[in-house]
Amino acid sequence: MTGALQRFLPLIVTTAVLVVGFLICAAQFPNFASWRVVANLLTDNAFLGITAVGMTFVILSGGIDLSVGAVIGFTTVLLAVLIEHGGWHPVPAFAVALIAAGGFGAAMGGVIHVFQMPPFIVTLAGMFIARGLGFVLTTDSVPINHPLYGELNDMALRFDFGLKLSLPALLMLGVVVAAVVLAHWTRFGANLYALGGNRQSAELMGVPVARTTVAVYGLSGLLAGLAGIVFSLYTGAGYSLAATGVELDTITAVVIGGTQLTGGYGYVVGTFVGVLIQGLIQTYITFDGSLSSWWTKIAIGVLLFVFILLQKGLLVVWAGRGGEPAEA
Amino acid sequence: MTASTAPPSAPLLTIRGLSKGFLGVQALDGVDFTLRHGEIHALLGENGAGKSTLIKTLTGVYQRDGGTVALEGREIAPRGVEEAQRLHIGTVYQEVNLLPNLSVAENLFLGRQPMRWGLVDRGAMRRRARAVLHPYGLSIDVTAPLGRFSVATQQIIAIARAVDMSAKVLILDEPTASLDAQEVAVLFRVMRTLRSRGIGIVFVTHFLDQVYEVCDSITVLRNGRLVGERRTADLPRLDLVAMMLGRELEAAAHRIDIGPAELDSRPPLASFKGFGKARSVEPFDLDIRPGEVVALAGLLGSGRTETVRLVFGMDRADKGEATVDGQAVRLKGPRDAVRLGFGFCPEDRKKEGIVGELSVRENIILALQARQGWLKPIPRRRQEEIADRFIRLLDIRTPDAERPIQLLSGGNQQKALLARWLATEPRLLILDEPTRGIDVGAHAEIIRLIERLCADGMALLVVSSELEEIVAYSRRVVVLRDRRHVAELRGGEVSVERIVAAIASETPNVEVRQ
Amino acid sequence: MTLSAPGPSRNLPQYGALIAVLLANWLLFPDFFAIRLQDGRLFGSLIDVLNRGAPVALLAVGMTMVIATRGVDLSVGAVMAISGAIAATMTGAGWSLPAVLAASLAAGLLCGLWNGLLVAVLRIQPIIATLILMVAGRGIAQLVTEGQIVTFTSPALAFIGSGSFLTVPMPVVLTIVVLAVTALLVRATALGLMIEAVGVNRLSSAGAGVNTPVVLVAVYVWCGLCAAVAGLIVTADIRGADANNAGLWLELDAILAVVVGGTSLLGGRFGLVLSVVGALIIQSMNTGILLSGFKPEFNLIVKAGVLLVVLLLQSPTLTLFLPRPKGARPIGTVKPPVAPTSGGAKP
Amino acid sequence: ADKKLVVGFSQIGSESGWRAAETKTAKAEADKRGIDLKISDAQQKQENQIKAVRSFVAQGVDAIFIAPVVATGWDSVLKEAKEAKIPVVLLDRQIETKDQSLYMTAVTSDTVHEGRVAGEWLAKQTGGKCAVVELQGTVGSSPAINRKKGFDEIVAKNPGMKIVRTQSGDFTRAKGKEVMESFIKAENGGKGICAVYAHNDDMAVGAIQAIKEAGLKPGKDILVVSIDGVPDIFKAMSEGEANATVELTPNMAGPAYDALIAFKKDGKAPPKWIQTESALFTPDTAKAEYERRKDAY
Ligand SMILES: Nc1ncnc2c1ncn2[C@@H]1O[C@H](COP(=O)(O)OP(=O)(O)OP(=O)(O)O)[C@@H](O)[C@H]1O
Ligand SMILES: Nc1ncnc2c1ncn2[C@@H]1O[C@H](COP(=O)(O)OP(=O)(O)OP(=O)(O)O)[C@@H](O)[C@H]1O
Ligand SMILES: [Mg+2]
Ligand SMILES: [Mg+2]
Repeated sequence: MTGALQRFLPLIVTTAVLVVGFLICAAQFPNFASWRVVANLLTDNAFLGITAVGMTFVILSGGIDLSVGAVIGFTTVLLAVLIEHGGWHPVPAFAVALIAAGGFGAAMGGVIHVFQMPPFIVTLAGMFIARGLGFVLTTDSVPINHPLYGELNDMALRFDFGLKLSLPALLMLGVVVAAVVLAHWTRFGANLYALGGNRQSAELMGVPVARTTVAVYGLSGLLAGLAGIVFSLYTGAGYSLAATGVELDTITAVVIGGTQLTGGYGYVVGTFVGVLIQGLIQTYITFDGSLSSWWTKIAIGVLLFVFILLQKGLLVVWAGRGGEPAEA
Repeated sequence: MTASTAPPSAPLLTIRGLSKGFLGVQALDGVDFTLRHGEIHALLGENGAGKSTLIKTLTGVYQRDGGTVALEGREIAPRGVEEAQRLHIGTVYQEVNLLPNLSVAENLFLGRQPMRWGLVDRGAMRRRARAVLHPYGLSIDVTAPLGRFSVATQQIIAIARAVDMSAKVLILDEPTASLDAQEVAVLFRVMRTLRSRGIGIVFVTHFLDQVYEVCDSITVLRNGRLVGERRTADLPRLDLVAMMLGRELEAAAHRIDIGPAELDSRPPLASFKGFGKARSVEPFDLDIRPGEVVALAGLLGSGRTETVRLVFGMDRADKGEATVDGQAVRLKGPRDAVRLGFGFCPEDRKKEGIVGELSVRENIILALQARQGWLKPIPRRRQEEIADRFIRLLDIRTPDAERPIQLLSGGNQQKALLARWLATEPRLLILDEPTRGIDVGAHAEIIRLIERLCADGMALLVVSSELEEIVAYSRRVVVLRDRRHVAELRGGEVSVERIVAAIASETPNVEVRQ
Repeated sequence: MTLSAPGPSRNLPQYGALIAVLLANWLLFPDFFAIRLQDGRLFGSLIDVLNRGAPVALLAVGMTMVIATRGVDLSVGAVMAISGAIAATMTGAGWSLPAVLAASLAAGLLCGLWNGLLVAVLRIQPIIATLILMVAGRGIAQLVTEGQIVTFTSPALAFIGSGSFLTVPMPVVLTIVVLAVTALLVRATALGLMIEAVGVNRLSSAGAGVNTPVVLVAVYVWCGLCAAVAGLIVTADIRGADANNAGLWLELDAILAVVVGGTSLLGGRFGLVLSVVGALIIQSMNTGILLSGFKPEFNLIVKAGVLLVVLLLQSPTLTLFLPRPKGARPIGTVKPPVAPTSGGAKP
Repeated sequence: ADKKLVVGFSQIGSESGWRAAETKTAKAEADKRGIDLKISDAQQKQENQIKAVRSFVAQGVDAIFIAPVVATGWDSVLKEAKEAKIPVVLLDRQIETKDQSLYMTAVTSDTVHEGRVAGEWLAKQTGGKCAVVELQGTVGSSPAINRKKGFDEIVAKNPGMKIVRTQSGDFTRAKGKEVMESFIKAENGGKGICAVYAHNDDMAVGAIQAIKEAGLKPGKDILVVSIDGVPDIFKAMSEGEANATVELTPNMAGPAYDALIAFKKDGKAPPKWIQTESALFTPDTAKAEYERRKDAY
């Protein structure tokens, strides 16, 4: 087996798992294999995908960011308050939201680096703060009625064969492409992988640890802010409890996508596939429609387990027993 | 690389009164050091003398407590490695400090990737990586992750990286520790070329032969203080040793006195028949008798490490069988081996040996405790006794047994690992590059200790790239080539020449791994 | 992770923070330290802190050891729900208390075993391995209760939640017992050393002959048991099993308690008592917020603020400025992660 | 012979006994009418609900029921349903939208009104003089906001009534008990409290336990009034430990099915709002009500 194939094996396996899963669903439900379902998968998971890209970077660098869900919630509230209560035009509001979210992430990165505190805890505090700030702005759910929102929502790229890509879906695809370039064709990307591989060695090799740490959390915050904008477009409202628990969904997607939580190993594209796998599981459950609340939870857990086992099994079969023990 | 413009007579690097203290240790105490243009300068001293600290303080990894550093007359105070690199100081730190998850090419060019249109030019990076490795005779897949390669190959890559970056000063902290003679020769050729271009090289090693082979001058440290600086030519070997140790070295170790005949009459302690693993080592036969030292010799990647890993159960053999005391045994993991009374000091001590955050005491008693099982804890008093005994016996330099082992100097970590296994009073001790990074004084001590243990009936299986060392104490040498056991020399047959002859029929210097 | 010499000074930030938070509560609410007897049971805000802190403290005890092996257990909240659901349902069906307790604890044990096997044998990353049970476990709990809040009237089971032993509330007693047993188990044997060794470097430990899979499984099993006890307490306290809400998000509080207690998420050295102190710090904070009369919208911000201050006190960077001997620079405090390329490495 | 009607129901989750009862009733009522009900459980997340609605549209169901977790954010997905000509019915909560044509009807109670009913009962009971402690629902959730709003209106009308403490009990028993414990301590051992108003019955049940453990008598020393009408609160009332609850019927789906069937049959559009009753219950009927309800839950 060639080196390149071996390196991309986890990615190939994950994608194969997605395709197999989709085919199984399509065989089971009549309307499943339609462009509408594909488009839904992309649109419905757009905010998750954008957040997960940022999370991938953070995890690649050996950290974690638990604040993303709260930042999404805060961003939607901030936008709603600025646009509806403050009378702002959405575009400057978007800019402010992105700056605020990015700055918030960068500040957490700064705290993590300067005070040598574990990212898990710093970003957990960040989660409390972002959620709390949202509550302080308003606990109501505020609808956003600006005409631009309607226009943006109607924007879509239509293909002749029937696929309709909404603005959120397009944004996510754009972010994924940009992230791939960032990860593999820039010095920042290399520094990220270096930091995640071994912080101490990276420092001894001259990687600017401080700058990279601040930047990666800043980036994650920025993307969470962007996801917040997408979420507010998606729902046309701002709500302080929006996107609760998204941090765990995101981490799951990243890990299903083959990224190691210890950092240093993984691909952005894998995360994208991981997001789609999660979306597929949900769509499957909805199409089935017979599960009670508790069976839904059990089914999600079992399917997650099955996907991870499949992934591991395929890796073992394809890579042979001498292959690296990849951790799912 | 630009040749230096300053007159060759003026010093390239001047260090005055450099001091650095850690919690409870004064690692450097007012050290002076001068490096001239076009000079290879050995930095010597016992384990824990402060060599690595000097290098790390100089390159901004640690912030100094006092003193000045001047590069070509200009004072410098780098606050980090990045800054030192910008000043054209390239460093190979002790232990391999590269990134196992990045490709070889990415490791070589981290932070200075060739760019095109604002993006990293990966093609150019690959091409240049191959070019950078070429002088070392290393033709490997530069896109493969670095972690796939052996420690030795990683070491060469680290050297190549530092050399490629150092337009003025090149610092090498024990670069030869895991290299074999052939690799060392290549390294020295590169160093001499750099010297002729006016670059100054700081070279740390515990191999005195190497010092006399390439170095122009020598600076010796002891306990964080400067002992003195000499021209190599003016300093006889015995005087150098005395400078390092502060005393004379006792006479070199002698060969063990048990004759091969008597040894062969003993029943083997452990014997392996057709033992091997697909894609790792060809099946081999190996008998080890009590009181015997068996050495494995061979080139890089010849399968020595993999052989001993199989013997210890670190990797699981898929062919052949093992017997101990005539009984067939299973070797499914290190635990089986430990229960059989085996011990194993791995080659990569940082990754597979030390438990960094735990104390020296805990590291020393870990294997003994693991063998006793968790239900029978070794009382704290007894732990301290064991630790103190080995700290004294092996002269481990540490303020106390409670210090986290990761804070010890490299050589002292190695000694603590040895202590871990000696504490279990093993019947078969397996050592992979045991004296790597250990100073001359301790080296002699350890060999003496090993001999004493063998006299008491312990058997030893050693992998070493130091042929002299092998010849000095082993009765039997197994020579490996291309992951196959190709020859076995016994008793009187054991000599450096015969080992070399056995190794060198055809010697492809390629990484066979992956 | 700090590399400073072990000793009393290492625990100062935790105890200091606890005292500071308690004092702040006292300033907000002068009767904070008032304690009286009520129906033969101690009664007062301070007792509330201990009593309400008990479930998280229990979780933290188990979680500490999991984290010491460089793992994490996200499923503890769900395990609480399962054990509570089983206890309430069985009690309602008329089973005797010993049978109920045995079944609940066995459920916790099984959950821990499942987690441990996924982590140690299948080598799934702990956060994901336990996420599976975190999601599915709550479903299992609801399956048991069929989505209802199953209430019971048995005073025997209720005693665990609101009874008292020598005037001390039962949850507090149980926490002390579990803490003591755990401490005995790890410190009077060599288990503690093995846990720390596995957490710092799994490869090296395995090479030294430590039975790493067994250590890992044991730790997750114990964590499951602790969670089961916590679940029993919560269920007994409200005399009902609320499968959807019991222990919801408590895994985060437990992790927080462990970290506030000074155990590094990167594994290695751990302190059981300090984790319990961490849990008490968090609970004092919560109780303080309730007593203060702040609007609930501010709860999270206050909590985050206090938390950051407590953690900053432990930061290796800040401790450098304290009057202490010069320490190693942070770079020396970074543990070299184990490269996952080699045989036994595990993140 | 008509084809079986297929209805997709996006339920919030099963965060409370009431919610589980609503689901259970919806299934039972569907069976009665021979409707094929597909339920998607959103695990308390709006994004999951939106995904579910989209999936239902893709599946081509005959009608979509939504129990919206939050009032805002439905316009674009409802537009998709409308384009696909699938009627939408809202259950138990209203949404905020400018385009009322996006849904066919809403079967809900008036949550602000529920708060008012509870407040009025308390005002009457105490002669308009009472120091109330309030156990709020989850911060930011719409029933919490509205039930507070309705209650506050009555408090504002009665100068003798005052909310002395208010905190969130997250709609759960455990938090309700914990919060009540500190309220009792903070208000002079409970002597300063005349009544507790809980946004749902579960928190009230927790609060009752806290009151008992503090050596006071719930229902007498401290009055207990709450909302939902789950069986356990009737049990507490029959034991004299709670004083009043405002019922929120779990049968939201039944009227919705009827409206849907009528619409499918002769295209008769139902009224925009089918309001369920917010009846107040007191201890006198508690025992009978408990027996009546036990099985629906
Ligand atoms: N980060 C650190 N924190 C505390 N003490 C340290 C640290 N680094 C080194 N030391 C101590 O400083 C002293 C000098 O160590 P150093 O690594 O410089 O020795 P060395 O001369 O390189 O030895 P070796 O030949 O074994 O590599 C030792 O006593 C060591 O324990
Ligand atoms: N299963 C394994 N997992 C991880 N590393 C391994 C494994 N087997 C061998 N290695 C590493 O691969 C390297 C090459 O081992 P090998 O036995 O081929 O070489 P060698 O003859 O010992 O020469 P040298 O170690 O000097 O390169 C060693 O560093 C060893 O630690
Ligand atoms: Mg050194
Ligand atoms: Mg080797």
